[in-house]
Amino acid sequence: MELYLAALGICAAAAVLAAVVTRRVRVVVSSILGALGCLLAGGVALRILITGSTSTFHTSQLLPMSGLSLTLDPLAALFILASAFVGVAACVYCVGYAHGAMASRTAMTLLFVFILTLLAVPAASSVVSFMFCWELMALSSMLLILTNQAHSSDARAAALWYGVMTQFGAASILLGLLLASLGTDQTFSAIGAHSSQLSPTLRSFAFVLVLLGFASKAGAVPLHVWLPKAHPEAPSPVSALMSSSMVAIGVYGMIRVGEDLLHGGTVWWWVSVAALGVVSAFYGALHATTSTDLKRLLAYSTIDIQGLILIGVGAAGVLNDSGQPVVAHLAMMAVLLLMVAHAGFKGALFLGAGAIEHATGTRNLDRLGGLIHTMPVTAFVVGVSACSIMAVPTLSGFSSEWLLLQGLLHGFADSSTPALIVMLLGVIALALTGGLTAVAFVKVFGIGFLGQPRSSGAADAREVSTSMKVAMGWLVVPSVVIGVVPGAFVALLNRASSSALATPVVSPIDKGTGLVLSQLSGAIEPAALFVGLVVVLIVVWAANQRLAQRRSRRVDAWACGRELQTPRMQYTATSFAEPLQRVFADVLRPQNDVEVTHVAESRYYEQSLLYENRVVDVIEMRGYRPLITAALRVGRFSRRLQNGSIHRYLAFGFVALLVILVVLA
Amino acid sequence: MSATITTSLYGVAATLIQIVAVGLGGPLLVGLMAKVKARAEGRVGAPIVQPLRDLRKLLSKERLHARHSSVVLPLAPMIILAATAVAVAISPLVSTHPFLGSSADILVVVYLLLTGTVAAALAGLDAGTAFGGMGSSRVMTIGALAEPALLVAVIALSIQSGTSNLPSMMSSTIAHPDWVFGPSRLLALGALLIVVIAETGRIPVDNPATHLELTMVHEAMILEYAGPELALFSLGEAMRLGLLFSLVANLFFPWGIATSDSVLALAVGVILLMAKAALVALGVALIEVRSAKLRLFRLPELLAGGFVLSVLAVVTGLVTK
Amino acid sequence: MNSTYVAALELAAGAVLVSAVMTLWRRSVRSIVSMLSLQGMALSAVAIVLALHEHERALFVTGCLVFVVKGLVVPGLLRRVSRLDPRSRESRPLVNVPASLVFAAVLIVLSYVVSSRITSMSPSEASHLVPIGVATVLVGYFMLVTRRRAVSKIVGLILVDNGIALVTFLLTSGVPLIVELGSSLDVLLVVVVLQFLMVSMRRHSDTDQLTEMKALRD
Amino acid sequence: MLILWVLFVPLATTILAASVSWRPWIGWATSASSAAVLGLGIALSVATMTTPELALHGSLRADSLSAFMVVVIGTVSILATLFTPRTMRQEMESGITTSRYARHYVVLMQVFITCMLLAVLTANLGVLWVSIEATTIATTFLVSHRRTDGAFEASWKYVILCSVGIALAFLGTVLIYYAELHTGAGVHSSSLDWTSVMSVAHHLNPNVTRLAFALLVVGYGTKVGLVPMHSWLADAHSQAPAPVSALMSGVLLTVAFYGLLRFRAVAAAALGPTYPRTLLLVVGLASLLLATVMLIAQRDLKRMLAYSSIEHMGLLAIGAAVGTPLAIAAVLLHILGHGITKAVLFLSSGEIYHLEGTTEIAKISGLLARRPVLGGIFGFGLLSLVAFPPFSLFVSELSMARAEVDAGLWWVVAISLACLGVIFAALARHARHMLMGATSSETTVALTTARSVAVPLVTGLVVCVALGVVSWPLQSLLTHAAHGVMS
Repeated sequence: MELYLAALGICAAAAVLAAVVTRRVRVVVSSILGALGCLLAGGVALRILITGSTSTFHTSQLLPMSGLSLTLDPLAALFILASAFVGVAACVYCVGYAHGAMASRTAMTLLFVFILTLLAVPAASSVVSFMFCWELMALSSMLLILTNQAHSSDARAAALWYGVMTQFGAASILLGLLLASLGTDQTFSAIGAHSSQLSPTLRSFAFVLVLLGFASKAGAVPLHVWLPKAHPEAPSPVSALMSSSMVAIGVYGMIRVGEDLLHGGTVWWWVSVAALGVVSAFYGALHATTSTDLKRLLAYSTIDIQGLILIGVGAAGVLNDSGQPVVAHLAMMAVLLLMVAHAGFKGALFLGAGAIEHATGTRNLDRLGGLIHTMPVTAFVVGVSACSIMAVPTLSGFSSEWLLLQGLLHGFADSSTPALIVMLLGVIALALTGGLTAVAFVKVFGIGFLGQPRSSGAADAREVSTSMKVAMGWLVVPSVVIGVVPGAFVALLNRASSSALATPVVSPIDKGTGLVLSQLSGAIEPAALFVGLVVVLIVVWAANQRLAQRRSRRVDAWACGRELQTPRMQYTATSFAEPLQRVFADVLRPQNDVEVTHVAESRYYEQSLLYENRVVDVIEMRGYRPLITAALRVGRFSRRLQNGSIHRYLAFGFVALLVILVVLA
Repeated sequence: MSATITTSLYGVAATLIQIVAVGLGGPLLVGLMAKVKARAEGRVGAPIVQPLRDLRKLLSKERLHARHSSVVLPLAPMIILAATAVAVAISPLVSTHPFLGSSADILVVVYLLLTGTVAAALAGLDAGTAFGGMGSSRVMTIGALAEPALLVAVIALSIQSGTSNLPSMMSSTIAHPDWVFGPSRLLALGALLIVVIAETGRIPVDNPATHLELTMVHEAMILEYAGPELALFSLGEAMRLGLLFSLVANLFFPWGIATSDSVLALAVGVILLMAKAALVALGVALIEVRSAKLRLFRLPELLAGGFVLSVLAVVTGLVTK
Repeated sequence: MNSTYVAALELAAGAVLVSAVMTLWRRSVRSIVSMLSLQGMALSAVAIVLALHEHERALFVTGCLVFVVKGLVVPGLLRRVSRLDPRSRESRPLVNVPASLVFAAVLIVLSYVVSSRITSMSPSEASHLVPIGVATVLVGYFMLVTRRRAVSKIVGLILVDNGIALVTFLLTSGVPLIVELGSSLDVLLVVVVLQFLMVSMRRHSDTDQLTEMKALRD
Repeated sequence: MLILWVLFVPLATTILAASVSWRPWIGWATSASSAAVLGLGIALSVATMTTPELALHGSLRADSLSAFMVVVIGTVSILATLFTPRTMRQEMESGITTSRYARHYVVLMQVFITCMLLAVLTANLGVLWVSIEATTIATTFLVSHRRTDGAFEASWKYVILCSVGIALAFLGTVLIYYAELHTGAGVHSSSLDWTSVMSVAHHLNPNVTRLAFALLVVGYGTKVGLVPMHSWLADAHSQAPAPVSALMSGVLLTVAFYGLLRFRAVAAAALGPTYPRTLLLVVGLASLLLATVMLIAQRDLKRMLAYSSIEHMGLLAIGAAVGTPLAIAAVLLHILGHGITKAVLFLSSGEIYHLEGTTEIAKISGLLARRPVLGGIFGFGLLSLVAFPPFSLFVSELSMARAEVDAGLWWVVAISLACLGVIFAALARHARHMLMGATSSETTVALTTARSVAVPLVTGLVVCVALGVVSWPLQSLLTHAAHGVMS
């Protein structure tokens, strides 16, 4: 615990340092300090996951009227580990990335405060401590979105959306936690010990409230609207942290409150979690395929993966409640593995997107292309991470999704109707999103890195600095390691899962390098698959070299014999996704505008043709905009209350006086 | 100890036999289908071994790379080949316990096939031409729509067996012959057939024999391929076809597959596999002959049909359990 | 002695309420101010009668003070202010006079109902009259709300104060400290308001200007 | 003796300011006097921790609550008076003020502060009323200090509404006194002394006390800015000079609230907790709702801050309604946090007005780009106002919510949180407009903000953070004060 506090202290020191020293020192020294803090926190978390111990800390000197309580248990440690891992990358990345507004005093300080809170929220173990860290996390991330506010009205709007959503979410969580903590001293251990005495209605009510808040943070549809606005607008290291760690903490909250504090509750809680997951996964994947803004695409893909994670959480909850603890553990471990894997590859993708934006000045895929030639390292990082998110064997996305599918598959053995519905919907959602994710990320890599540059920015791109490359490389490691030897993490996952679920069982996964479920049935040895793939690749390569000519000749692309090939003739991201957009037009509701200008002489000849295609978030348009309009209308209407007339003001008091007299008489 | 070594030796042998069988059999199946189609249309058609001859000829040609292409261009066919070969190696096609049988999970096969599709689509985008992009876009669209049907159909089969481990699935089917004609199986078979047609680019999803801009999907994607790379690409595609046909055949009719370690069993396994795959190929060829290619935007209806069939398969499987 | 005391008390208190209602009735500023002056005197009479009955010297002094301040000084000041304004009638009250009177009647009934709950605690001759004080407060407040003229508003304010003072005298004749404090501060406030009015009149030469200012609004 | 010093220091400063004509050093002297008040307040707090009640001749008394209020008044008035020389200089430069009116201003400010100190230190509930009434008189002239049409209008509304309200409070006080006289306990000596009222509070006639407390809530509620008599607040705050607004919003409202807290204890003792709770909840929630809807489409910066004061007073009323020790302690911390935050915001809004020449939200934009320090202070002040951690309002609002849920009032928490959410959205929307956006073409260079402006305001915000993070030394005082007001 002391080391953990020291890690938090180092992050705080980095924040303070960033606030006081000069620009050059600020960027380098405080970033390194921050990275060290994250490394230390990660080390502590790892040790707790290995030993399975739990340690607590309480001081009444901080946080008036309640005191600060921190508890490190394996569940918290796993989330801290994931955040710390991405945190290291974000700090190192900043050394090369921070310029302009991001290098400012405020932004750098807030970055380290944000990292600090990401490390602290999972450990906070009383209502006030949790809300304090949670709100500080929300505040720092909201302000970080505003880093480029002077030049981007989108950033201002995004921060507003995010702030409002997160505040309502926090309110909901607060009320839920306070209800759950009735009759206790508000520490999590006391809530956990006492919650079984609460009435079922109260517990359910508390859970629903908490779920609303956490689901919003986790980016679950329909509470996701802030996410595709906020994640793209934040500076890339912040986007990486938000998308890989902060949304995961939303899931952490659900697990912590639902399973640990309220002991699982009833089945329908988890059915609703899974339902949120199904909707999110599908909606997120669909929007990811049609987005052309690279970071917006990544943000929607985060919603997609979060949906899968929620499906797993829901499945684990349902199975745990209906007496299938072994499979429940399997599902929970799958979720946790997917969370860690997602932290890695989504972090890498966002940092890669940042590198692209840094190098080309745009993140619009329609204006990129050919970057594999100029930015090979970034291309490698994005390529591997994209493959991982597409669940290409033997990368981390594959291992974790396979495990999740195994959880769902064996969940079918449970014959209760809610369980079957959850499993069925989960499988369908996984199946639907798998293909869509592939489209989205083939688009990212194929349009962004292959072909010819579609703009001068893309043509003049240069590879980014060493620190950024190192940071991106660091985040590729988990994709490969978790993918090839997932078995190495089973013990850690089992500890975290056991501290999450009230019914500890023997790990459903055997020890070893692969994932072998001998209690159930099913196994993969990704290491063997990896070796197999490599061997075949080498054999094919060698054979190809032996059997055919070695030298290759560069020629113009043939393209059915067309003479002239310009970059503008390539498929763009928009056109790439157009067929799918058409297929899912009923869900996406794309808006198309065609504007034809005819030549003056004849309307049969067109001078120019303007085609515009937009995909807006239907839920935002149909669900949120009317609410905002209504609120503004109420605001404008109620201005009449204070119309400046003193007669009216006096009348308010007179009426109140009469009411009092009548009531008391 | 020696028994273990023998078992692994047989496993290695089975794996190698499977790879060779699919590597040779895949192109032969393509040839067979062309032959069947030709005959059905009243033509003589090329010999069945024509695809193998084409491969040999392509391998001896000059290696040409398009100007703006990158390392993806030569790498993609190799990845397709590697992914398919590993999928073949782990799948119980000839024997129920090939060398990498511990990972013989049907989901792994599904994801390896997806990997191949991804590599191919990236290859199409690499040269930066309009045709390549069009092909990739269409292939990915079809793939994205076929994926749910494939995965859910596979899950339907796995639920029945209680595992997604391929050897276990097959041995449980052998143990329960009554499953073969159960409604769940038939529905899943229907879904899988549609998926197989989509994944292998056959009519009515795609026409492998056309180079017409409006109808082509796969061919547009590989437009920039020539020589040895084209040969590897075609081989990879043929092996995918072989693998899919063999898997479908074995999943629904696993009898004949070698369950014990003996040369005889392996030999029987190879021959029966050839026969079963040829039967599937015949069926698909006949479907091709009897149907016209669908418009691109009619395809979702077909694939959605496949998806619904597979969901029905799961549901009926759960109901009749 | 006792019946004289009661009669005198009732007469004086009744005069307070009647003058309050009269202010609602009359329209010309001059007569409203006269009513106010009358009310101030009646109020001081209540205090003096009570003081004589209870032998409270301090209350007697207070009564005299009230006579001077509320009966003479404040009305005088008001007259001076109203002379600055050429128009001398309440032009268009927010609630017209007949309706105001009906409403005043309702308020009086209400104050009886309310006061009975208070005075039931320790009934005495004086506390029987508390409803009159409460009614004066309500009528004054009503005037404050419904009359547009600045002078009328101040009169309403003074009515409220007088009503409260009446209640105070009747309920707690014993200890005049806070009574004194209260009434003297009220007077101070009224003077503040008056000064305000004068400054404003010098700027705009129209009292309506002040009450109808609506520049500050949402 | 300490108590007397607390009153003597500002009184002496008042006399000093009245006796010489305006010089900037007089402004600094008033700051020094406020600092002395703060120091004495701290000393008083320490003293009350050991002796629960310090009394002087039966007319002045101090318990932990009074001492805490002295600290609040001292803290906020330091901030406000530090800006006196600057405000006067600016006003004289622009011809709004002459040296004569500057003297009036300083004297009235000191009278204002002295009255507030008297209000919290008096032992007598009648004198409490008198001192609060006296603040009305002082502030009326401060509100109209600029002598514009708007200032006159605001102070006219202010004085009329507050006179009526305070008159009702007087009636309430009289009724309490009446009830005290007839408790049968034979109390006749001490005329509304807090200690003696509390000692017989259990015997007060419930009917009378019920009416009295209702009148007191409406009456003192007027000065607190609670619905239904809140209407003066936005006008007065928006028209008064910034330091006056800061002082009014930061402490005047809460000094009146202090009166309500005292009477709540009396009412709770006489009637049980339900009646005062219901009444305070009604006015508190009504104020909160009103502030919410009024903030949504607010167009003026200072009015926005004023409605936010109504919001916070509503929260305080709700906290007082709960009335548990935790709730009261949270209310007190909230009073201090709100006082400092609001002072910082009003003072920086004064600077904004000085720079922009307007307080219309629609006409201000890109402040952060043009005035990074001032904009930053204002922005962080708003963040403190909407109760983000690590600012102290977060902890106090959270503790109030805890106390409310513990008291079974979770639906109140639900409504309050919903309102706070909407308020956050509204304030964030306005802040986005004012603070953010690109620099306008005329001034492309970011301008610095005077150190004399930045240092006090930043210090204020830092104090807010410290109060919100560190428990020591306030926690025990708050608990002490909360228990003191309960007994």
